[in-house]
Amino acid sequence: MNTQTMERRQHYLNVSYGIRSWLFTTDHKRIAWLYLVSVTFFFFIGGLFATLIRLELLTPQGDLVQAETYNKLFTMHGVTMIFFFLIPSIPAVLGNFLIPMMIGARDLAFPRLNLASWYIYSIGGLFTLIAAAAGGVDTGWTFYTPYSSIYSNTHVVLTVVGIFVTGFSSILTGLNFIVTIHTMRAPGMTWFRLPLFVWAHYATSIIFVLGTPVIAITLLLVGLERVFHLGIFDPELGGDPLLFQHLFWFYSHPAVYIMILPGMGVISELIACFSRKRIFGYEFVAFSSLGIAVLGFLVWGHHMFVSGQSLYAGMIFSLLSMLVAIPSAVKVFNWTATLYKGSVSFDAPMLYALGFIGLFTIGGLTGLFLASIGVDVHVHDTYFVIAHFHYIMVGSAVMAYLGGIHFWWPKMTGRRYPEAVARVAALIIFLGFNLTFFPQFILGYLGMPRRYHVYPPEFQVLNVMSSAGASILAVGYVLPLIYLIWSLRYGAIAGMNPWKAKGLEWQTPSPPPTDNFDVTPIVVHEAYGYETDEPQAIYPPGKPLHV
Amino acid sequence: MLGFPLFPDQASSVAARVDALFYFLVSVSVFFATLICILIIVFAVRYRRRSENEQPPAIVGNLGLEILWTVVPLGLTMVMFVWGAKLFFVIYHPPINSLEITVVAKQWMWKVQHPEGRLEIDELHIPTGRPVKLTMTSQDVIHSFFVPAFRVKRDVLPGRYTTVWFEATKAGEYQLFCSQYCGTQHSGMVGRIVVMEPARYQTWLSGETAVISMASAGEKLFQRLACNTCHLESGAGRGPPLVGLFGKKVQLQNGQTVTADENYIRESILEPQAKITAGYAPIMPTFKGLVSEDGIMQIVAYIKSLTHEGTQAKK
Amino acid sequence: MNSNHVLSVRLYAVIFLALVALTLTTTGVAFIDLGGGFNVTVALTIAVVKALLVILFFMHVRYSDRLTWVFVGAGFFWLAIMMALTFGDFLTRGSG
Amino acid sequence: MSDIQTIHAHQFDAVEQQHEASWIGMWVFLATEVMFFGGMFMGYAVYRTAYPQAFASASNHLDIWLGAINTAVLICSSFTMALGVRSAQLSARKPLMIFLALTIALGAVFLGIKFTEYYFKYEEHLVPGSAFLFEETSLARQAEIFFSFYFAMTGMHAVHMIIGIGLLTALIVMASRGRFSAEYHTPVELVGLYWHFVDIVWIFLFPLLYLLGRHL
Repeated sequence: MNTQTMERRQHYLNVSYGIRSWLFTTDHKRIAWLYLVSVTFFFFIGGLFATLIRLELLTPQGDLVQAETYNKLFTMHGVTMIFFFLIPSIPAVLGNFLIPMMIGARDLAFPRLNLASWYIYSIGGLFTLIAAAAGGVDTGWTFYTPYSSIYSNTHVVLTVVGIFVTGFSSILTGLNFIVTIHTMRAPGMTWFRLPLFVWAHYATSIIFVLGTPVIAITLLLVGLERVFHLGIFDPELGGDPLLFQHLFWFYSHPAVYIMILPGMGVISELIACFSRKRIFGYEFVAFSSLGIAVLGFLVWGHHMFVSGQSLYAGMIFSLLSMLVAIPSAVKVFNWTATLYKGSVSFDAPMLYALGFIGLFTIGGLTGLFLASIGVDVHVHDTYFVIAHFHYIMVGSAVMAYLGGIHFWWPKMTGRRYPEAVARVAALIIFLGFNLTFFPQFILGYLGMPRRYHVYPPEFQVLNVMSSAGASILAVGYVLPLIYLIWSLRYGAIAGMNPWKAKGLEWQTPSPPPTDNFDVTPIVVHEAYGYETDEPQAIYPPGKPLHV
Repeated sequence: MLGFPLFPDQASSVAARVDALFYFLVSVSVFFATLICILIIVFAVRYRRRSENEQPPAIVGNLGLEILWTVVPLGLTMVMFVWGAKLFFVIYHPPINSLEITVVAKQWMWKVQHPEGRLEIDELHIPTGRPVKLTMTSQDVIHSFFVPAFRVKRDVLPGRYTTVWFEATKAGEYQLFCSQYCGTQHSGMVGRIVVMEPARYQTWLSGETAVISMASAGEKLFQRLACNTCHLESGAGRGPPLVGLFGKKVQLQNGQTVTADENYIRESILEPQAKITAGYAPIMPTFKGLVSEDGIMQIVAYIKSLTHEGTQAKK
Repeated sequence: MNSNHVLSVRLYAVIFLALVALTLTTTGVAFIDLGGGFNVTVALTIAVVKALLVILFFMHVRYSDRLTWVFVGAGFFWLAIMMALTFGDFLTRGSG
Repeated sequence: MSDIQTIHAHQFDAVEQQHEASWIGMWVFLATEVMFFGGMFMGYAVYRTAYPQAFASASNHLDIWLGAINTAVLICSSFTMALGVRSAQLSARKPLMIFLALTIALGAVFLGIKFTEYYFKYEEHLVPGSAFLFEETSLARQAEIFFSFYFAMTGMHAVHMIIGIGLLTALIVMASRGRFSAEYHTPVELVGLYWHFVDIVWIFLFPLLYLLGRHL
């Protein structure tokens, strides 16, 4: 297919132009682009805060910024990265773009709700940016009372409103996905022929829908307490700060599974495609997603082992936290087994996938340190915890996001990214990441508390190593931004299926037409049928196959 | 030799046990992490794509393997759970005869008081070989008393007592951190735990003269606030008798029974209506605002000292 | 499938009267001291019965397919998870 | 009834599929609302078990008769809403508009009673904050927590009522333009589900807030 025919053929990008065609679109693919741009924007804002934090921690004394500013920096880093990048990134960008195509539908069940979800996300983002510009908030992204509700005199209410509003964008996305996956699968697309990417997003949507409302009401109560001096968490009136922690972590722990489950969905697709083999134990990987989503709701108390929670509750939460690790282990073993006797190629997405498995294994195992309650007493609220969750969020979730972006870039843009520099960028990110966060495990066990602006001199060398790694990581993250934008104009033209991947999204042109398929395909084969040449779905006889 | 520490020193009775569990966890993690990495590298290299139209066999799965890598991790995690839980019980159950020290955390400083009355700011002198129990509360936000060398930490909550205990085994000075974010100077709220041989500790303790013990300070406060008008030693007064109360089970008006620990006494001083002893009218006024956190701790120490032998001896 | 099931006005009226009757009973019973926290259980059981009446008949869930039952149940089940584990902490705190 | 909307949105293949999607979508939304109110109910339940005395005496400061009447009003509005949905199912446009109007009226009555209650509480200095006064001083602090929950929960419920009334008004306008028929009346059903949910929240709010201290 030479460049001329590609330009003339109509697809979702050239069907209409102008700002109105983007701001009022209900096409799930264009909404995915709206999210891609805004999510990338917030990623680099959060990254800026992270850079300042790492620069400050180069020296034991607080000489770059004052304590007040440092507290605002780590708070805004947490809020921006979690609520405005990690939670929406894979579901709202890749999920929005791909789920309708993967199940053979023309769009999500409620396209207008999908656009509303992006607007709500942007309004919430605006509130948080105004709060940051007006002076920021210094309560930590956890907003623990009574500091957040009584003692802090920063822009808590403005930020809380921003996160409260953004929560509804997650709820709408989750609702859209659940209804779409239930009611709009193409004929023949049974539940066990669904790609694991769709299973992972179904499990994530369960958390979106059942968890997000709880943080909405919790932050609302904190806001009410600050504005109208209600006395819900006020210890002066007999209020219990632990009640806030229970309500907060009831959502915020499942939220970390919102961040990782979509990434696991992406990795299942990448490992299958680049080892050209069926996923080992498809049902086990699918049900482990659901297992993580459900068990994820039972374990939040491990954030409160030392907080004055009763010992017996601590024991129950420790036991349940051990159980939630099992489905993740099952996934890792199944991915590794998929490589066996495969035909493994090392394109950039596969490098991200292999990196994901290694880093996610370390992240998951260090989670067991925090779940076994005897050790958690020592490492709670230290840099050990920081290293653990960055191995999961940055080492796994961001790697999976970048792997997914690279893998589906040809489908989204019709262009190929430059392979060589992409592989170099993946290696730089892998090295930079490990140098940044592995020293923090050691710092954690040494006892360096988190959120410290000033630290004892003996911790300096490890902190300098971590900051050095952070600079490499920053370089690693800027590279994809550059060459992916470059590829929009100069990238090689990608055909319908550059990776020879299975899955319905690869059986329609790149970039796909607005309705994804000229006619609804009929699914005839299992997912990941790499052992045959036949596509997973066929078009009803007599209809012209879209050239 | 490195010029900077890679591992915290062990200075408490529980430190070695925490480190043992930590080493077990590290070894399990290193084993599985290297196992996965080796498998990935071996499979990736051995089965790398040699020609474009390779079509590997379809291996759908293997139930035996699935059961294996579900049951084995489950077994290992259960070992971790039981070991961790047992250790947790030891860490959070102070022995009976421990030295009772009270800690009041305030935005960005630690106020420590010994039973003999000695007051310290951001410092805590303790003898080796003796369990020390800290009863802690906060005057404003949540703090957390964390001594890495002892491997112990407990949040300090406003409106309630929380306890932590440790038994120092090695003399020396150890870092004290506040590990729960508590505002601007959170990273400045640090201190020193000075562990001394018992002999040197006694000389240090008696070094400061003219200081009254917490119990007697509590007794003075008990009289000044006129508690003794209702809480008579004979028990015939309008308030329940307090002699020998501490640690006993108390029958409440609504049928519940609670143990009279520090939290119960503190709550009964500040929120008397919350738990009313059976057979007594709910007439006790609240003393909130009339007595400071330190004052309450002194009254609690006084009530603890009111054992039957104690009162006989005093008579 | 669901909800195109038309119910008779009589059934709606019966449900309505049952709800009003239950409201009166729960208000009346509230004044009688049943002792030992039994008042709370009675009041909550009546509320649950009223809620079920509204869900099953006014909201047509009784005539809907299994999938709707799952979604209706999931909401309340997750609330039960949150309450159970949180009370697991508050009720055993005395000994902590 | 000429412009009955029998066709379906482009992303669906059939009207049944579109209806099933809206039905499931609404129930998923109601599940989020259950969790949203659930957070407050849990907070209330925790403090109710921690401070039974204070919560009971504070609850006795609420006017039980206004609460009971309000419950009856809301149940009645659920009844008229259900009849409204029924008439939409039978393409009976006139009764549909009457029942929707009745539901709005009953909702307004409920809000009227509610705001008079708020005014009484304001007069009795029971609004949390600096002006809060409670005669049994030893229970005053926990009573303030009770009233914080009272205003937060009934306030959030009232906000949902107002949104509901707005939706019902929109329905009346659409019904008057003949948009609904036996084949297509999904919006009426969805607003019906929403309204019944708001009624269920009040069914639990009434005993928990008003009744739990009466027998003492």
